[in-house]
Amino acid sequence: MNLLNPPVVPPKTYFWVWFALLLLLLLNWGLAQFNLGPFNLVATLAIPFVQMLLMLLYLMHVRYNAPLTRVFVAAGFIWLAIMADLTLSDYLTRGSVPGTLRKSWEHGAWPPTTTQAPARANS
Amino acid sequence: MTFPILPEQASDIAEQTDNLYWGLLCLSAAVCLVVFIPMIYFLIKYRDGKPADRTPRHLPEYKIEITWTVIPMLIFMCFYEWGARHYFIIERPPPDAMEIDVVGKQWMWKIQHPEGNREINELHVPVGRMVKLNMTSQDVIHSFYLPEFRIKQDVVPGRYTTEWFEARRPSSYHLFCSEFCGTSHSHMIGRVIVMTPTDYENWLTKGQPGSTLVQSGERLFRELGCSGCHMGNSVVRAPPLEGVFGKPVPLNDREVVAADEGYIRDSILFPGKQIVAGYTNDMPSFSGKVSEEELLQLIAYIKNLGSQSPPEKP
Amino acid sequence: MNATLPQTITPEIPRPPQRLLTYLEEGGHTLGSWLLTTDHKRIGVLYLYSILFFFTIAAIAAAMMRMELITPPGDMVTSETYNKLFTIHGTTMVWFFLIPSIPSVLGNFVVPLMIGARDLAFPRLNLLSWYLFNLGGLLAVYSIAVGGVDTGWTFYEPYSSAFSNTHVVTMVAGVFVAGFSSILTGLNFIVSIHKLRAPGMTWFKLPLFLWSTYATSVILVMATPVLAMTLVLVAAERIWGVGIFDPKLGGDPVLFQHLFWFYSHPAVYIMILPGMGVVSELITCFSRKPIFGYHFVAFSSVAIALIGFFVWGHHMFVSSQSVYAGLVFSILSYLVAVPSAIKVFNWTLTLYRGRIHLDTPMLYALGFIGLFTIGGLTGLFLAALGFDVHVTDTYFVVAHFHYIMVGGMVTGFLGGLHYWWPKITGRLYPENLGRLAALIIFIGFNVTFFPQYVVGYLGMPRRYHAYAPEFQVYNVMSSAGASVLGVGYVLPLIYLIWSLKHGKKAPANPWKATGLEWQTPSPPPKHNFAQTPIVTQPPYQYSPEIEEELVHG
Amino acid sequence: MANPSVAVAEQFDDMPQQLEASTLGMWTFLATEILFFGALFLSYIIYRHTYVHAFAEAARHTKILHGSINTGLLMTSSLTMSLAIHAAQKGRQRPLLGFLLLTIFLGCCFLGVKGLEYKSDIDDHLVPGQHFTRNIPVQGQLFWYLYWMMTGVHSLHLAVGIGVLAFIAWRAGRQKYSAYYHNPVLISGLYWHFVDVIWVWLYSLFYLVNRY
Repeated sequence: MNLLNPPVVPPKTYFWVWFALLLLLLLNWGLAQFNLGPFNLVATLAIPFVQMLLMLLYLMHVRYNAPLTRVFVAAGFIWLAIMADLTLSDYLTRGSVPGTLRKSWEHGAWPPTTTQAPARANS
Repeated sequence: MTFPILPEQASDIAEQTDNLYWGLLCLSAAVCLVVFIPMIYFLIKYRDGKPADRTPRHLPEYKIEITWTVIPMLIFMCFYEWGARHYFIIERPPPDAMEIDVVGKQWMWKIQHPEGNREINELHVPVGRMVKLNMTSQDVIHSFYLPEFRIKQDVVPGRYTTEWFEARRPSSYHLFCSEFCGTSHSHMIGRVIVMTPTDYENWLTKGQPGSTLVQSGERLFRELGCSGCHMGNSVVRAPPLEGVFGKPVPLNDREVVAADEGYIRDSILFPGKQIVAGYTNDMPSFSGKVSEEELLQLIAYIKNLGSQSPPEKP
Repeated sequence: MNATLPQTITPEIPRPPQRLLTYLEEGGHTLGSWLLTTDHKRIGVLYLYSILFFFTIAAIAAAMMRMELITPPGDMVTSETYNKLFTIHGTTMVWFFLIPSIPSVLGNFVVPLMIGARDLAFPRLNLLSWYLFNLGGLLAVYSIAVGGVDTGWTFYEPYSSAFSNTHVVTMVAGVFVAGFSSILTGLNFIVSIHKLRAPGMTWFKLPLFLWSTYATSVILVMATPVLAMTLVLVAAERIWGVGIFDPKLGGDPVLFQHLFWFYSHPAVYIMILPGMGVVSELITCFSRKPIFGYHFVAFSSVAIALIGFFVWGHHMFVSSQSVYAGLVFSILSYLVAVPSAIKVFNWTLTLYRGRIHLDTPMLYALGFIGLFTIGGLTGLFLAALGFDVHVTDTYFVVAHFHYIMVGGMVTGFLGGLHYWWPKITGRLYPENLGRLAALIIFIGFNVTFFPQYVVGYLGMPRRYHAYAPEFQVYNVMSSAGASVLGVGYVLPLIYLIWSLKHGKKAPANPWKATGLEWQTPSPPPKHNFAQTPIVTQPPYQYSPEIEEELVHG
Repeated sequence: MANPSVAVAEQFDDMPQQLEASTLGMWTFLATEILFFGALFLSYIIYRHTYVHAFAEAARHTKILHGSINTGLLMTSSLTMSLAIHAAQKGRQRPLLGFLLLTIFLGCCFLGVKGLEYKSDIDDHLVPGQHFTRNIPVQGQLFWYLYWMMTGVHSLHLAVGIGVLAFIAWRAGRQKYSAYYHNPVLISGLYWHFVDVIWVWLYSLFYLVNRY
């Protein structure tokens, strides 16, 4: 099996990755129960990012594949970033150029300060 | 048989757009010359069967390629800047412009003057005055297009968009809807009639306006029961509206919002969306009960309240 | 079924040349052999039949629209019918003719030949792509037959979801399925160009048609899924009455425009890039000279594909998009024009010191350069923010994109079709008739679409079936030009079909071209090459000094 | 053992080339899937930024228990899928079939739990439309619309994945795969892991953001 084909990954790695994923899941769930202000949003985005990386690199063998395959893997995410970046360049700057009428359905200052919890409804 | 090339230049913006048009035409003519003259010359000179010196000549490939990459890019940047500067003028209505409300509805334009005059598919404006249009749509996306003024702005449901112009000469101009909006999209047209200031005043008074926008807004404010809560001496705690328009409003979730037309419109239709700091969300929603014109009248009334000083906190 | 082919390429002792059966004979003559073929050449021909069918539908709709627009008041058809006509014309042309034509017809046929492969990477997926394309087309034709759609090919919210009571869901389903066909074709090309190149064929030995087909496939694969999801959202909003673009829920109709144009602007590059690839091949072959600046032309295709994804906002300058975003999209739109300019300059300089044969494909290539330059320049007009405010959604835009799509893409397709006709059918088309048709098309096209620039600047909005009287003189000129253009397009149909029976037999390389596809007999055998060719030189090794006689029909 | 050269398709020269071609093909398809879901993720980001308050209110009604169980189930199914790939690479037929069936079983459990969750959501009137609950602001319907659309499309993809795995398991049962030729197992593995990656993001975005 030359470099092109993914080498046979020992099952031990799979079990370690699985264990790490479950641990991150519990961490994510646990952290979500407390109000940590801005850090809460950071955690809820960082943990799935790490889980995704783990799965991509170890379970989907991107770590062992040829560089060409890695380019194809990255392409999907790069295009998503292009779409998100330029669309948000419109939404985040609406009404910021002085004089244009503030568009009605979006509000206030940027960056939005986190909202403190009003009376907790039944979760 | 007339062959018009340019529509009439009804405003300064129109003149600047035409200058930009001639500039871009010169750019195109230049590029066409640079491409078509050599091409025709080569086609004639090196046609099969014609004797010509065809020994391959080594041209400095990289130098040539770099020049015709960098030069077009620089020229394009100049035109970008010219277009962008012009766009800034078009997109930013001057603060002291005369405000007229426009509501786009499937296949007609309903226009309301501050003095209360209402008209369909007709817009009477005085010459030489800056006119700012506050536009919204009741159903689909339309687009308020004045070709002689070279301006266009989509009219989107759910928000206010603005457009402004200043007519130079009294005359009658086209008004088109230029965003496809259904069956009679091509019949959703009208006239912009620019009049001398005196004619405009006579037209205003003659147009038996009944009540001005602010008066009909006040009438609605009472009929719909807004005054019940929002007037100072009410038992229900509701934010006072005097002197609110245009000022920053602190919200429940510690954000600050400028109270513009859009904010007031949303507070009427979706009260729970942006609750003023220190108040609870018990205002009923009026969406479906208030039409777009009535909304504009209420906003005109609240704007009018804006000029008085707010009473001290109860 | 798969006879074991020689693994290593060893020069065999030359056997007596036993006549190889061509792909038309070897696969079998029955309908079943054609409908179940996985041979990329047959699938290319099948696609040719499909897009011909859809082109006729869209052309009829265009003819009726031009007749309607002769008189200012809308008196030939009612406004509902006119709205359905321009939707039929737009939707069918974009998704069922322009996007598939060069990649699926010429690309399917020629790409494996050019890279020296026996077939594409996934032949079965290729056939599935054709069936999905036809299923999508039938869904679209069904929705036209039972009542048509009147939203325009752009399906703008909230009209398409809440206010139009026509068969939007069926048409959207048709386009959704046809989108999958594009994805599969793009995927096939990308993997084939990466993995199935003949030994010795490095990336810089690839002909330029393959560079532009590769760039097109990247766009096909990366842009189409966003369209698929956007159309699913529109269909869902029509079916359940609730959607994320609905202003009543606080949704934003402009978000639909963002998602739609994120696909639709790269889609116009899907349409033009293959045309550029064909023109690069034609200019080099018919001026008998290697292309000037091969690397720059190749990388400009890739640059157009990449920057093409950054510029969609120039469709929305007046749609209450923020002023800042307008600035960003305007500057990026100017940047995407630079690679196109590089290509045009390189083609022009390729003619220098060449031996130019003005055959039909060359006429189409020169027509492409002329019309695409005008179309591209007016693109610069539209990218200027202040100017676009006046002319967006008017006939200026209609003229701009017709110059690019009809003047560029269709001319490039016809040029490529004539260029590879001997290879596809083994017959030569009548040369003089070909040149006549090219001339008629060029004249008819300009008379049709140049007046639309002028009437556009005068302010005539798009999609109007009744217009102000002062626009009439230009519309009459445009309709007159349209009839000449119609005649121009019927001519190739006639003499190409005629040439199937009575055209002269084509030799393996009638144009003395240097591509790998010309080193196999025409029409080529089922497995393309007796043994896989080895590539040693870069492409386009022509020498203009030597007199060469091209074979004509 | 199956004859190695029989498995090589005619347009490929040898097995590694065929395998990498199918891997590239699958990754290209997964790139289209990323963008297919990407349009929805983008809409979510935009509306979440615009209606921070309404979305936080609406997100509080999601069933976090069901979501967490499902995430655990799907991660375990990823493990069994990887072990199936390992078995295929080693050419062991029985473990390959076993792990494939286990993955299918875990996938069906996910769909089952998802079905229960959907049922309870319907009972709580969380389906956007006329009879949407009153105690969520009207913009909350956008959150719930995205919830139904994204988890629905994801469940659809999962069902397709289960179908593909069933087909692969049926062919594995008939000893079609060997240590030399097992591309379909690798490719379906890629697809399965991808579906799991999408769910990891969905779980975090819908159930946990600003949950406190």
